[in-house]
Amino acid sequence: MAIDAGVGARHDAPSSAGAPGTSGYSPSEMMAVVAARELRDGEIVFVGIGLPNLACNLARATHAPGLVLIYESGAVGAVPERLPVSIGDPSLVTGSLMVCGMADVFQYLLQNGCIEVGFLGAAQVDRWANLNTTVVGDYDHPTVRLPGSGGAAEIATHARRTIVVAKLNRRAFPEAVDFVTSPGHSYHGTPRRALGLPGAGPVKVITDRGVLEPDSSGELVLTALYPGVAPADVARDVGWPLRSRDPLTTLDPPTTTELVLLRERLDPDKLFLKG
Amino acid sequence: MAIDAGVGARHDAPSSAGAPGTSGYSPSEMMAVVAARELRDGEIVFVGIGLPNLACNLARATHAPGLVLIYESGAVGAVPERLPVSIGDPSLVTGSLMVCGMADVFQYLLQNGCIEVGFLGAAQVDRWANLNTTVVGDYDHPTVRLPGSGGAAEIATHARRTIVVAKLNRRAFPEAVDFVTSPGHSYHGTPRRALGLPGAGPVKVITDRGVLEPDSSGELVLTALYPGVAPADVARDVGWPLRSRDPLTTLDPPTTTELVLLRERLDPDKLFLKG
Amino acid sequence: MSMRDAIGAFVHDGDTLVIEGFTHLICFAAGHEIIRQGRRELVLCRLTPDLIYDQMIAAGCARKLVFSWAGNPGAGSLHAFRRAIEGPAGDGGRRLEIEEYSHFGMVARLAAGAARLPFWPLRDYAGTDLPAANPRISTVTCPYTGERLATVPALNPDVTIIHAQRADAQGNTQIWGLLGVQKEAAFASRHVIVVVEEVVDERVIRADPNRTLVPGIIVDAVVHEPWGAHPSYAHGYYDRDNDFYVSWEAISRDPARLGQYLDRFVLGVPDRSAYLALLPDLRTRLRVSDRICAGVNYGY
Amino acid sequence: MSMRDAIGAFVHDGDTLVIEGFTHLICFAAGHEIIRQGRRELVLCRLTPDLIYDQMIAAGCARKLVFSWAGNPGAGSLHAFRRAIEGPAGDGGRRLEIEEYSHFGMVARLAAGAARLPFWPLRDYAGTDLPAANPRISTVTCPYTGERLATVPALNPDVTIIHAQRADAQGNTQIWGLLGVQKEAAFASRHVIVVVEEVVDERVIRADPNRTLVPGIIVDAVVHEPWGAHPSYAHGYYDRDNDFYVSWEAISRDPARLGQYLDRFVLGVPDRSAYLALLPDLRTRLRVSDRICAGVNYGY
Repeated sequence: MAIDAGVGARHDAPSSAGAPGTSGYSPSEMMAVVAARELRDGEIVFVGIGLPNLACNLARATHAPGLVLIYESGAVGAVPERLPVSIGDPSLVTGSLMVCGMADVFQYLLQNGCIEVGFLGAAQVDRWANLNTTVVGDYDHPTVRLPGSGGAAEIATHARRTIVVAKLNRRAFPEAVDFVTSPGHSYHGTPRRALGLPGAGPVKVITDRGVLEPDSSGELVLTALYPGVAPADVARDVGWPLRSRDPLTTLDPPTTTELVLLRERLDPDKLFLKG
Repeated sequence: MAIDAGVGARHDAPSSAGAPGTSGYSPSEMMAVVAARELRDGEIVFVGIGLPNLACNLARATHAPGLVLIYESGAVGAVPERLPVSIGDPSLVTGSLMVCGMADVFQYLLQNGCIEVGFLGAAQVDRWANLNTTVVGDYDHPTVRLPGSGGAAEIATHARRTIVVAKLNRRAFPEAVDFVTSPGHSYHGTPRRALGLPGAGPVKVITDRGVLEPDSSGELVLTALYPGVAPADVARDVGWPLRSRDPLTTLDPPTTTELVLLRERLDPDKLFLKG
Repeated sequence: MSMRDAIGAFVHDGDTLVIEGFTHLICFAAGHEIIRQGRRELVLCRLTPDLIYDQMIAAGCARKLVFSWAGNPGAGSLHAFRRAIEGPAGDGGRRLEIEEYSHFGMVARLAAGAARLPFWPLRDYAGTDLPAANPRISTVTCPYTGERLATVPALNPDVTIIHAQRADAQGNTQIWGLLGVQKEAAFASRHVIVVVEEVVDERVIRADPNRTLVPGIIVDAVVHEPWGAHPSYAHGYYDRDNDFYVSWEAISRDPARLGQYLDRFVLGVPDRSAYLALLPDLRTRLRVSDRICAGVNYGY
Repeated sequence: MSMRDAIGAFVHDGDTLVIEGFTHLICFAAGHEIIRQGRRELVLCRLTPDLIYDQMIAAGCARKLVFSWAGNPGAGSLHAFRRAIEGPAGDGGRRLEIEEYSHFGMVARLAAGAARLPFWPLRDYAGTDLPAANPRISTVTCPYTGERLATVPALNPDVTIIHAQRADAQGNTQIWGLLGVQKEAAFASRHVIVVVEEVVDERVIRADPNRTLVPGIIVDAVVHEPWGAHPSYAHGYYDRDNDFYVSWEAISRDPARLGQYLDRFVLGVPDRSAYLALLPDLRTRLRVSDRICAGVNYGY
């Protein structure tokens, strides 16, 4: 239940301090747009509710009409006619290409290797892109109990590449997460490849100010900034000495088309585009 | 594909010498009737084509209208409107209660323990009720290649009890089968219980002259005769010193109702009631 | 059978219980009746505990929760659950035990249970803290390749309750829309209660046997309980009550409000029809459109 | 895509090939085209080799057969298969290799392949000679109970061909009636060819998504080939040609007659429509009745 983990955490995990003022669009809108641009036409995407769903439907409405949306609830090729509020919304089923049981979803679609892109949210993302959606604090006596893995552990394991969406905040981007729910690029010093994980893991972490990507060692480094953001604006909310890739790019802001689609068609009530 | 193994073998396995003259009904009819009487109303039966199918539908038409017929092809609660010629006949599907894939049949129905009675045919049945539907002769250089297990190995393993239908013949009832396709009550001296097999195994072997059952050691002994048959008529075609249970019963011949149902409704063309 | 009789006959204190349904077809009516009958010490298992287990935890029915994602999908937290496990002692009272997997792990546990195998292999959990948090997650070595694979143990509940659009009187059950893990949960279970929007003639089932998900041979009780899944939904019958899911965030956050909710909508009513009488707007608010698919030909 | 192009593009000498369908929906049209294109050294896998693999073995396409029940259901033997393995040398020529399981074993091999696991556990084969005959049947020890369970290795074919009632142009495939192991075989395979009675608009598929067995995302080619399963059947389209199954006993028993059959009905025709032109009575003889089931409501 990919991004729901983040949504569930929203009420208690420390919230983002907000991006520096950018005129004309919100950080959430920029995140949705950046995520949408990551998707190529025809790709098979394992989608969560919230920003990833918006990103996928934005991509479908713009450059990737042939995107195949798969939800862990069992809907394949969904074409939701309304904004799905839950991952099991009936609008994901009606008009889809196939509905199958969850044993098939996890074994024959995900573990099989059919999924090209998986989206994940997280309450914590660490230096090696390990993700935590389980607990803040000690597992047995948590300070904050988060929802848990849902399908996140297996998405981060099997999707050919994983895209993470999370807002910047020092407690949300620690050096090491309190609990590794979903595997990143290094676990207690063992690199991902040595763990035998089939997928590439988190290839991009899309934040509200810029994008992080793993370098060759698997450490997350800053690779792109949003308009008006400086590297220090990102680095100050990240719990490790954040390096930048050279050259560091600045991403284009949302186009008018993208903003109109998001605001008027995809999330008119700002259910997921609040901040 | 339970009894199909026997059917497939029919063309090459030595055929029965025929039961001693019994007036008014054939040995095959008597076998179908005896098999039908083994079934209790409401039981869940894993059915093969041929005599077992006739027996089940005879039981449904007489004392067991609530019998649930399951075919390995995936049809549950079949109510065939015509005589099914193959185990995948469309008449087993149309009007059934459920159709499921074969992974569900073998895992969730059979291995799960849902099946109360399984029917099996065999080219060879031995002293310990081991069944052979694989080869006559050596496996690598067979004299006669039979069809193989189909579902027989797992039916004999998992059905709570198994009923075997086979015509008497010295080559068909050897001391030890050439190949153990389906487990009986002893394998190279190891008793069934010690093998960890969940079902009771073959509890009756219904032949064309009488019925064999395992004694407490698992050895098949003669327990019932058909009208007009003497113990020696059975023993002479069995490849081990056949003991008889005391008292030995004689089974009632088919009733007029049973014969009329078999001949006029269930197999009017004598497709499976030839001998 | 009435819901009262079905719960009375098949759900006992201390049982391992599954009420399945992934967002779709979650049988709140059964959960409420279990609360009314005062069941205690239950081991509650579900992929997503959802509001129904939050309510049962709040009502004191549960000793332990076995799960993979404990949130209020799209709306927030399950606060009764969180109070029962957060902090040093959990909610002041006795701490709720938990046993935690991922979705795939829970699906695999039920698949193993349905197949009556003691374990299920899966490629999962490498590089995560889940096996350390749950020692029942183990490994097995492939006899062919030498690879180590994760395993989870079979889950064989005492009782599984599933909600469905329709079944015949024998429990031959048809579901469309999201199927979740209902089939696996039913086959894994010692007893199965099916709760349906409609009890139909056997001929309706037999007219389209490919639509049947659970056969009557494994069903112990069929309960006719229209709207029994509200605030979850039954595809083609009524929509999900998203407003209630959103409102649960505030209700469950406040133990007093949660108590009032249970007093009024669960303990304060004798059965599901009385519950529905308190919510007269549902039939209009959650009404569904007609999108009837074409049938297929079973002729031969 | 035409059958000729699909076979030409995806089936190569030496490939491991699955043409699945349990009695129902066996794609003879694909097997015949493979014979026409002269493929050699194939590893043919099917639960029930049926007449189609008997024909392919007779035509010299096969190096090896992987199977669980090799008979002519209800009618007799597969004599080309038997000649290729019986006696000291098999059919005078080169002996056919075999790898033999039970049905459950074959199903489990394809399930493992579909799930991309290297093996599948099952309770089977204790007290039988099958593991001695096939050393690929092995065991694994349960990490929880210490029980030994049988295992079979995953089967991941190069190509799987399935026949279906209908699919859209992208290969989203709907099947009703018997489902066999088509889903597992398709997901286990590197390439998938779907052959259908009807190519339908995507809207037909989307109107009833629960009916879809195989999604287009794993399908490489869709071939429109009405009556492509004859003498097998397509539920709701045409009945099984039992007469032909019965007649195969005599045809296959005699290598000369079998050769004449192949010459006339397979090698002597360019494609399926020419084959059907030789059998003008099929449409009346195997005509099906209309038994259309009611649809269900997907409204929300």
